Amino acid sequence: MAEAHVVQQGVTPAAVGWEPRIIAFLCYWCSYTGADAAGTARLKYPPNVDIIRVMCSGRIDPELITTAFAHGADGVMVCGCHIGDCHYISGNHKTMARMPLLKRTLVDLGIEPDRFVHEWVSAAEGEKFARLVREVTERVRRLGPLGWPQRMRERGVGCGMSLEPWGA
Amino acid sequence: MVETPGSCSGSGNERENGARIGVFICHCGGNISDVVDVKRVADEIGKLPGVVFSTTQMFVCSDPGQGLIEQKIKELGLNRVIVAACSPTLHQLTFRRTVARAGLNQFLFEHVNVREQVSWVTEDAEAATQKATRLIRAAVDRVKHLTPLDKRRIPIHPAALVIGGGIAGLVTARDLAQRGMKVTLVEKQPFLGGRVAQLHTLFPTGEDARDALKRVIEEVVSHELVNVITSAQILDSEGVVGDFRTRIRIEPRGANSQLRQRASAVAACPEQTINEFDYGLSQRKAIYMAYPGCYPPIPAIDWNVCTKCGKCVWAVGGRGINLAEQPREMVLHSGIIVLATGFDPYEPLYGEYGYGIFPRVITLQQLIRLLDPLGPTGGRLPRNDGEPTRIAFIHCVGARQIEGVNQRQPDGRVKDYCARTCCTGALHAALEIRRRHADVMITDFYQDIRTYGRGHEAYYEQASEAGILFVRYDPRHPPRVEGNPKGDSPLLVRTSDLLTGGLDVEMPADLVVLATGVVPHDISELVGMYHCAVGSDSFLLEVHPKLRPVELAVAGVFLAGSCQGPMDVTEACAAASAAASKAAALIAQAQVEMDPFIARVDEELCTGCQTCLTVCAYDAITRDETRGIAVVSEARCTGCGTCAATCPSNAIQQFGFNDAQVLAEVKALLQGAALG
Amino acid sequence: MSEKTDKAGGNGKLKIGMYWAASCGGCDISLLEIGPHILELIEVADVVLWPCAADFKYQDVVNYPDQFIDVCFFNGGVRNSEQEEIARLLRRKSKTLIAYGACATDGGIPALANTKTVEGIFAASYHDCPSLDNPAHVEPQPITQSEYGELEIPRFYPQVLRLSDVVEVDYQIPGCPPQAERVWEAILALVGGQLPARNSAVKVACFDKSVCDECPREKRKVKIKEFKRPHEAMAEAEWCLLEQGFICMGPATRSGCGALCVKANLPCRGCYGPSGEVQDQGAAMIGALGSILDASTEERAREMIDHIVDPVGTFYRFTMASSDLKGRR
Amino acid sequence: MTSPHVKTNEGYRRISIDPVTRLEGHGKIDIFLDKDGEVADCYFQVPELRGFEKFCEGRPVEELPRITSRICGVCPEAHMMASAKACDAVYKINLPLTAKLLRELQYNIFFVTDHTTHFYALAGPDFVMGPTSDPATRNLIGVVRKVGLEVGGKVIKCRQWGHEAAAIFGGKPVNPINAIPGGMSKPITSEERARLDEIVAFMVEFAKFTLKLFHDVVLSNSQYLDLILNGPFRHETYSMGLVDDKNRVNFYDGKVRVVDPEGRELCKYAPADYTKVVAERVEPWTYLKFPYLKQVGWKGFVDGKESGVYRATPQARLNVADGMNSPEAQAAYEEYFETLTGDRSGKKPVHHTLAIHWARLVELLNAAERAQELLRHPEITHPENYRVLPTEVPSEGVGIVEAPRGTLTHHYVTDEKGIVKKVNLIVGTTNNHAAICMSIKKAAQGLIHKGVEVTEGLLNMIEMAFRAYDPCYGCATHSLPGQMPLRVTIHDAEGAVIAELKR
Repeated sequence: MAEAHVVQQGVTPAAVGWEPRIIAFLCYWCSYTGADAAGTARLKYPPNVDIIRVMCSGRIDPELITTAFAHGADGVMVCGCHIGDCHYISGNHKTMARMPLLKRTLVDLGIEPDRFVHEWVSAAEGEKFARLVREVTERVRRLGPLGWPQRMRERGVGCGMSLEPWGA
Repeated sequence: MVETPGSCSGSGNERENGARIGVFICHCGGNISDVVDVKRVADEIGKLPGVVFSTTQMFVCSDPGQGLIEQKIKELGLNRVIVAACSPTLHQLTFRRTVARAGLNQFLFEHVNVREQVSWVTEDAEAATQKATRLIRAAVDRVKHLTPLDKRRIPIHPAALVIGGGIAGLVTARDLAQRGMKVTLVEKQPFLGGRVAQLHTLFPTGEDARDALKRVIEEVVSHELVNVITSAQILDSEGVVGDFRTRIRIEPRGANSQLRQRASAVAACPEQTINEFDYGLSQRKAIYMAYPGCYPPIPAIDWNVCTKCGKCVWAVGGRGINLAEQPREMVLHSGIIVLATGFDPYEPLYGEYGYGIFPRVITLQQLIRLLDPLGPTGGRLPRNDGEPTRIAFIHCVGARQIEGVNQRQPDGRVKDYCARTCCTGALHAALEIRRRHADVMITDFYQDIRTYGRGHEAYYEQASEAGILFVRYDPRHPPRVEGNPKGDSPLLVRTSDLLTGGLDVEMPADLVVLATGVVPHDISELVGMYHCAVGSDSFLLEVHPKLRPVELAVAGVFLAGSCQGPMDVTEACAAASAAASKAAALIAQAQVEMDPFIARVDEELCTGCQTCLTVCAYDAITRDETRGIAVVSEARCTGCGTCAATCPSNAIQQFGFNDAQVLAEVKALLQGAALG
Repeated sequence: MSEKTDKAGGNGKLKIGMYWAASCGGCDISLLEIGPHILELIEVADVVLWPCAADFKYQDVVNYPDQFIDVCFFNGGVRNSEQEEIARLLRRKSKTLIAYGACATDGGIPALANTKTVEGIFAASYHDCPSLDNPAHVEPQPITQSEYGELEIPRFYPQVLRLSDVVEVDYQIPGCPPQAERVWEAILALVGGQLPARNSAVKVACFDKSVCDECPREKRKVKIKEFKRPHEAMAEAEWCLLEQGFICMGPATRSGCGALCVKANLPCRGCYGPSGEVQDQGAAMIGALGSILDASTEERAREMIDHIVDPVGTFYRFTMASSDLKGRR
Repeated sequence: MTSPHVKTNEGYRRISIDPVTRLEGHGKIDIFLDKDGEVADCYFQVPELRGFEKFCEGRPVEELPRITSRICGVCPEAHMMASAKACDAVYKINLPLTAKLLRELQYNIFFVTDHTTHFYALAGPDFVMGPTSDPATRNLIGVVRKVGLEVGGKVIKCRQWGHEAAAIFGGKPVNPINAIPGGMSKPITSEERARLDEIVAFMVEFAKFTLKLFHDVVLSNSQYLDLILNGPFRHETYSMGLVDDKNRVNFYDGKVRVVDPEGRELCKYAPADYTKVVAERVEPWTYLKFPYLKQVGWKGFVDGKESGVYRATPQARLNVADGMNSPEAQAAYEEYFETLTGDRSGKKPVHHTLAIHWARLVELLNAAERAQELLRHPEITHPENYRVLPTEVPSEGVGIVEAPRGTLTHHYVTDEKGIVKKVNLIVGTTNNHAAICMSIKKAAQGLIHKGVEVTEGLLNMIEMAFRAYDPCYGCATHSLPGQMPLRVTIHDAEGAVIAELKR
C-alpha cells in the first residue's frame, strides 16, 4: 500500500472545546455598517467571526483569504455592498468576479465550499448579517477544524520530514 | 486602572519597530463592560510586546477619557493609540482629533469596535471577552505597521456650479449666494421652476405653488453673485474637487429682452405642438412661454417645431426675435458642483390600469394641471354629460411594485420603492375636488396610506370626514380598470377590499386618477461624467444616508433634492439647503481636506503590466509612458483600494490598508488557531 | 582519498557544484546552455560535483570538509527521503547554496502532484493503468526481502517540498528552466562578489518586472469579453493574449525569460514564479483576472469564469509548493 | 544511498553501485556474491516516481504537451511531440501538411542535439579516455581536452545551434512548448528557414565527422572492437522501433514494428493498439515497471525468443527497419550491419549492447540529413497550414514517437470538454528496463569472479553495459532524478563492510 511510503496524514480530531475560527472581510460603507446595525438592534450571533474592515470589498485581495486559511482559519466570509449599490461605483464588481473564481480554486484544493462564503450585505441588513454569521458558524462547526498549518507541517512543509530509513 | 509597562521595556520596543502603543478600553457605561471583562482584556493586551500602556475607562469619549489619552501620549511618549469602544463610525473622528491635539499624527490611531460587534451581539461573556481580546490584539499588530499620514489638501476655486433650475437648484443657488459664494445656475429648459411650477397649491400649507416659486426665483436672479443660464446643456466636465471645468452649450432662445409684444409674437405662430407643461393635456406654439409669470419672462423658440416661417418676426416688427441666432459654448470654472437634476413623474405603461386605453384614466400630475385655474381647462374637470360624479384614485402606481406581480419596467426592474409624495398629493387633490364640488363621489384605492409628513396626517383625517371612501387592496392583487358595459359611467374599477375581509368591490368611475410614483430624471451622461454612484433604484447614491447624506463619494460633488430619491417640496428645499451649506463650508476652507487612504504605486515594484489601468472607476490611474509604469492621481483617487487588490505584483498599496497592515491583522486574529 | 579533490581544493579557484534532485534535468541542460562560457567557466572555477557530467563521487562529497563547495546549484524539489538527506548534506558542504530552477524554488511542475493524494499517484501507476499486468497488486516497498538480503528504495513523501522547506537557502534562481544569459550574468556577479546580501527570499538571475515588461504585444486597455483556451482560437499576433481572452500568467509572473512563450504565440504559464513581493502567484492572478472581466452581472461573471477549466493547474502551474496553501488538503 | 542497517542474508556479500553516473537519472545496482565470490544475483533499482499519470488528471488536454515536456528536460521535445500527437488523436485532427513537416523537422534537429550530448558527454569518455582511465578526466571536459579544443568547440556549437533551432520553433531552447493540438503555435518565416538551413548543413557535416571519430577512436582500436564483439555485453532479445510505410526508420511518425531475435517480424501496430502488444510488470523493489511483449509473455529476466523481453534502442530501431530514409545514413546503416553481422541488408539483427553507440551515430547522421530534406520542402514556410482548429468532440487518443532512448507512448482519455480523465505513459527507457537489468547482471557475472579484485575500472565496465542504453531515468520514472556518485561497498556474510572501494 502507498501508506507504506507516507507518514499517516490528517489532523487530530477536533480537540475538546474546539471553536471554529472565522475571519470576515467587510466593506466599510455597507457591510460593516450592516454589522453595526445588527449590534444596534442587539441581535445575537456566535462570537466565532472576527471582522476585518476595508473601505471597499474591491480591496479584498484573494491573497488575504489564502493567507487566512493557511494560518488556521476554519472559514472565511467576504461581504460587500449589493451589486449596483457600491459607494465606489463598481468596486464590488471586481469582488463579484474574483470570489467565485477563488472559491473554485479553494474547492479544488479540498476546502469545502461552506468554509468560504461570499455575500452581499447592505447597511440596512443587520438581520441578514446576523443570520449569515449564525449559518456560517454552524456549517463550519459541522465541518470541523480545517487545521491547515499543522496539516502541512506534518507533510514536511517548512521543516522537512527526516524520514527513516535511509543511509548516510 | 491597569498599567503594564512590564513586558515591553525599551529593547522590546525596538523589536516592535519602536512602537509604543497605548490601549484605552471603554466600558461605555456598561454597554461594553456588562458583557466583556474589560479589565481582564486590558491585562491580556498589556502583556503584548509593544504595548506600554493598557487601561479601561468608563467613557473614553468623555472629556476625562480623552484627557487621559492626551496625558499618556505626552507622559509615556506613546506613538500609537488604540481605542476599543463603539463603532468607528461614531467616534473615530473624535479620537483622531484627540491624538492630534496631543501632537501625534491622527492616523497613528486605531479604533476597535467592541460594542456593536462584540458586547451587543454576544451572549456568552467569556466568549465576548476572548473575542474583544482577539480584535484588540489584531489592532496592536496592525498599528505597528501604521505610518503617519497627512490629509490631502487641494485648493478650491471659490465658485459653485449648480445643475438644475428646479426648486432644489434654486434654493441651493440662493443659499450659496447668501453665504457670499459665486454661483452659476444652469438649467436645460428655457425656463426656471422645474416641477414645482406645474403644481397648483402646496401641501401642507395650501399656499400657491407659483407664488412660492416666484419668491425664490426673485431672490436668485436678483442676487449679483448668481449667474443663471437657461437652455444650457452640459457637454463634458474635467478636473477634480477644487478645480472642475465644465463645458456647456447654450441653445439659442430666439427671442430676447427687446421683444415687447410677446403675446402677439406667440399668437402669430402657426405651429402647434404638445405642451409637456400640461402633461400633454394642451397644445402650445413653437414660440412660447412655459407658464404665466415664468422666468425668464421672455418667450423661447422650440427649434424642433419652428419652421422659421417668420410670421412672429413680422408680428413684432422684427424687434427682439432672431431666427438666425446660433448656439454658444462656454466653459464654467468651479470648485464644487451641486447636482439638482430632479425627477420625472412615473409614466404608466400602456394599459397599466387602463392608462392609454381609456382617455378618462389620467395621472395625478394631469389631475393637478386640470385643477389649476390657469391650467388647460381653467380648473374644470373633464365633462361627460354633466360634471363627473365618480372619481377613483388608485395609489402606488409605479411605486412599491412587487416582482412577479407588477409588469417589469423597460430597465428590467420593478419600481419597488415608495414614492412618498403621492399619498399626501392624492389626498390633497381629492380634498380640493371635494371643496369645489360637494357632490363628487370619491373612492380611494390604496394599499397603505403613508401621510408621514408633519401636518400630512390631517389630510387623511379630513378626507375620511369628507366622506371619501377608502378601499384597501391587496398589493398582490391590484385593482383592475375596465370599460363599463353599462352606460352610467365609462369605467369600472374592480378589486377586493381587505377592510371588509376581501369583499369584491366593483366601482363605476367617470375618472380614474393614478397616483403615480416618481423616477429620477435621466442624467446618465452626467452620471458617467462625474462618476456618480447610483443605487439599484437608479437614484443617485449619497456617501452615507445618515452621516453624509448630501455628498457623493466623488469629492466636491453634492446632491440636492429629488435626484437622490422621492421628496416633497419641503424635503427638497431642506436637502438643497443642506447641500448648500456643505458646499459653502467646503469652499470656505479655500482648500479641501481628503482622507489619505489613497492608492500609491511603488515605482520600483510596478512592472508596467497595465492590468490596473482598466479597473479604476474614477480614471485615477494613468500610464507614464516614459517610465512605463502606472501612476495614481491623488486628487481623483477615492481610496477604495480596488487597484491594490488587482495589482499582480502588489506594487499598488493603499495607505491605511496596505498588505502588511491587513495581513498583520489576519495573522494576529488567528494566533493560536493554528493549533486547531 | 582521490588527488582530484586536492586538485580542486589546492588551486584557489572557485569550487562549484551542480546537483539535480527532484527535477527533470532541464536545469542541468540549461547550465550547459551558457555554451562557450563553459570553457571560460572552467578557467575560473573547478567543478567539484556535477553528477550528470562528471565522475565526482558521493564519497568525495562526504569527505569534503564542511563549506568546501563555494557555490552549489541545487535544482529540483524534495519528493523523497533521499533527496532531503542530500539537500542537508550539500547545505553542510556548501558556502553558498542556490535553489536553481522552478522546482527548487517553487516546486515546479512536479508539485502539481500536491493536488493529488499519494494513494492516487500509486493507484494510477501500479493498479489502474491500461497496459498493466499486476494481478498480485504489487507496489514498490521501502524495504523488500530478496533471497539474498534486503533491497531498499527511498521513502515517497506526502507532497513535493521546496528546497527552502528543508534547508536554509542563500539565493533563488527561478525559471523552468532558468535562462542561460541570466544565469551567466549571475555567475559573473557571484564571482565578482556583486550579488545582494544572501537571503532565502532573494531571487537572482531574473528581473523585478513582470513578463509583460518583456512582452512585445500591444495592450489595448480593454476588458476581457470571454475566455478562450489556446487550441480553441487563433491568437492575433500583435495583441496582448490576455486581453484576447487567453489566460496568460504574464502579469503575475517575474520577468527574465524574455517572454519566450508569448513570442511563440502561446500564453505564459508563470514558470518564473510571482513578481514583485507577491507570495502567492495564483491568488495574485485571481485578484488581477477578476478585476478585468467585462461582466456587469453576477450571472455573466460566472459564465465567463466557468470557461476557466482548471484554475489550480493554471494559476499554480509552477508554484504549488510555494503558494500559501502549499497543496491539496 | 543504501542505509547502513540494510540486512544482507547469511552466506552472501553485497556490492552496491549507487548510483550509476553519466546518465540522465538515478539508478542503483546491488550485486550479491555467494561464498565462492561468484555473482549470485544482481538487482538494478530505480528509486523514484513522480506521478505524472495522476496529476495530469483534471488538466485541460491541450496543456499536456507543455506539462509532460517537463517529464524530462533532456528530451522534452520527445514528450512534447508524443503528447501533441496524442492530443491530435483525442480531437481526431488530421494535421495539415506544413504542420506535419514542421513537427518532424523540429524533431529531427532535436535528435541531432540529443544524440550529440549522449555520445560526447555521457558515453564518449569511456572510449575516448578509456574504460579504466582516471575518473577525474573521464568526462566531457576530458574528452574536449584530449580531442582538442577545436573539436570541443564543434560539439558545443552543435548543441548550441541545436537549441537555437529549438528556439526558432518553440520559443524556448529547453522545454519547448510550440506543438499544440492541431499543429504548431507559429509558422517559420523564410528568414528563419534560411538560418535553419545553415544550422542543419553544419549538423550534417558534424554527424559525418562524429562517425569518422568513432571509426578512428573506437573501431580502429582492436581492444575496443573486441570488447564490443566479444565482451560480456551481448544478448539476444526482441527489437522494437517506429518505421514508415517503407519500413524505414522514422523518429516522428509511422507504425511500431517488432522483430524477434532472428529478425523476423512479430507484429507491426498502430499507436492506438499498443495495449494489445505491450504489458507492464510491477516489482516491489523498484519504482520502475517492466514492459514486455504480451504475445510472447513474461518469463522473467531472461533473453532469447521465448522471453517477452525486448529492447527499444537506436540499435533496435536499425534492427526492425529495412533501411534508412536518407542516402549517407543508408550507407552507414549497411556498413554497420556488414561489420557486425556480415549481412549489409540489415536482415540479421545486431545484439552487441555496446554497438548501440554506433547505431546512435548512424541515427545522428540520418536525423541531420532528414532535417535538411524536410527543410527544403516548398510547403515548409506556408503561412497558414501550420495549424488547424479542432472541430470534433475530444475523447481518447494515443501518440507515439521514437524518443532517443526508445519508443515513447502517450495515451490520454478526456471528457467531452477535453479535461483529462486518464493518462498512461510508456517511455523510452522503461522499454529497456528488463534488458538493462540483464545486461548488468551478465556484465557482472562476466567480470566478477572468485579472486578477481573488484576495481573501480571493473565496476565502470559494468556501468558501461548500462550506459549503452543511454538510459534516462528522468523519463522512465517520470520522477525527479537525483544522482549520487558511485560507491562500492563489499559486505561479508554478516553484512559487515569488509572493503570500501575508493577511486
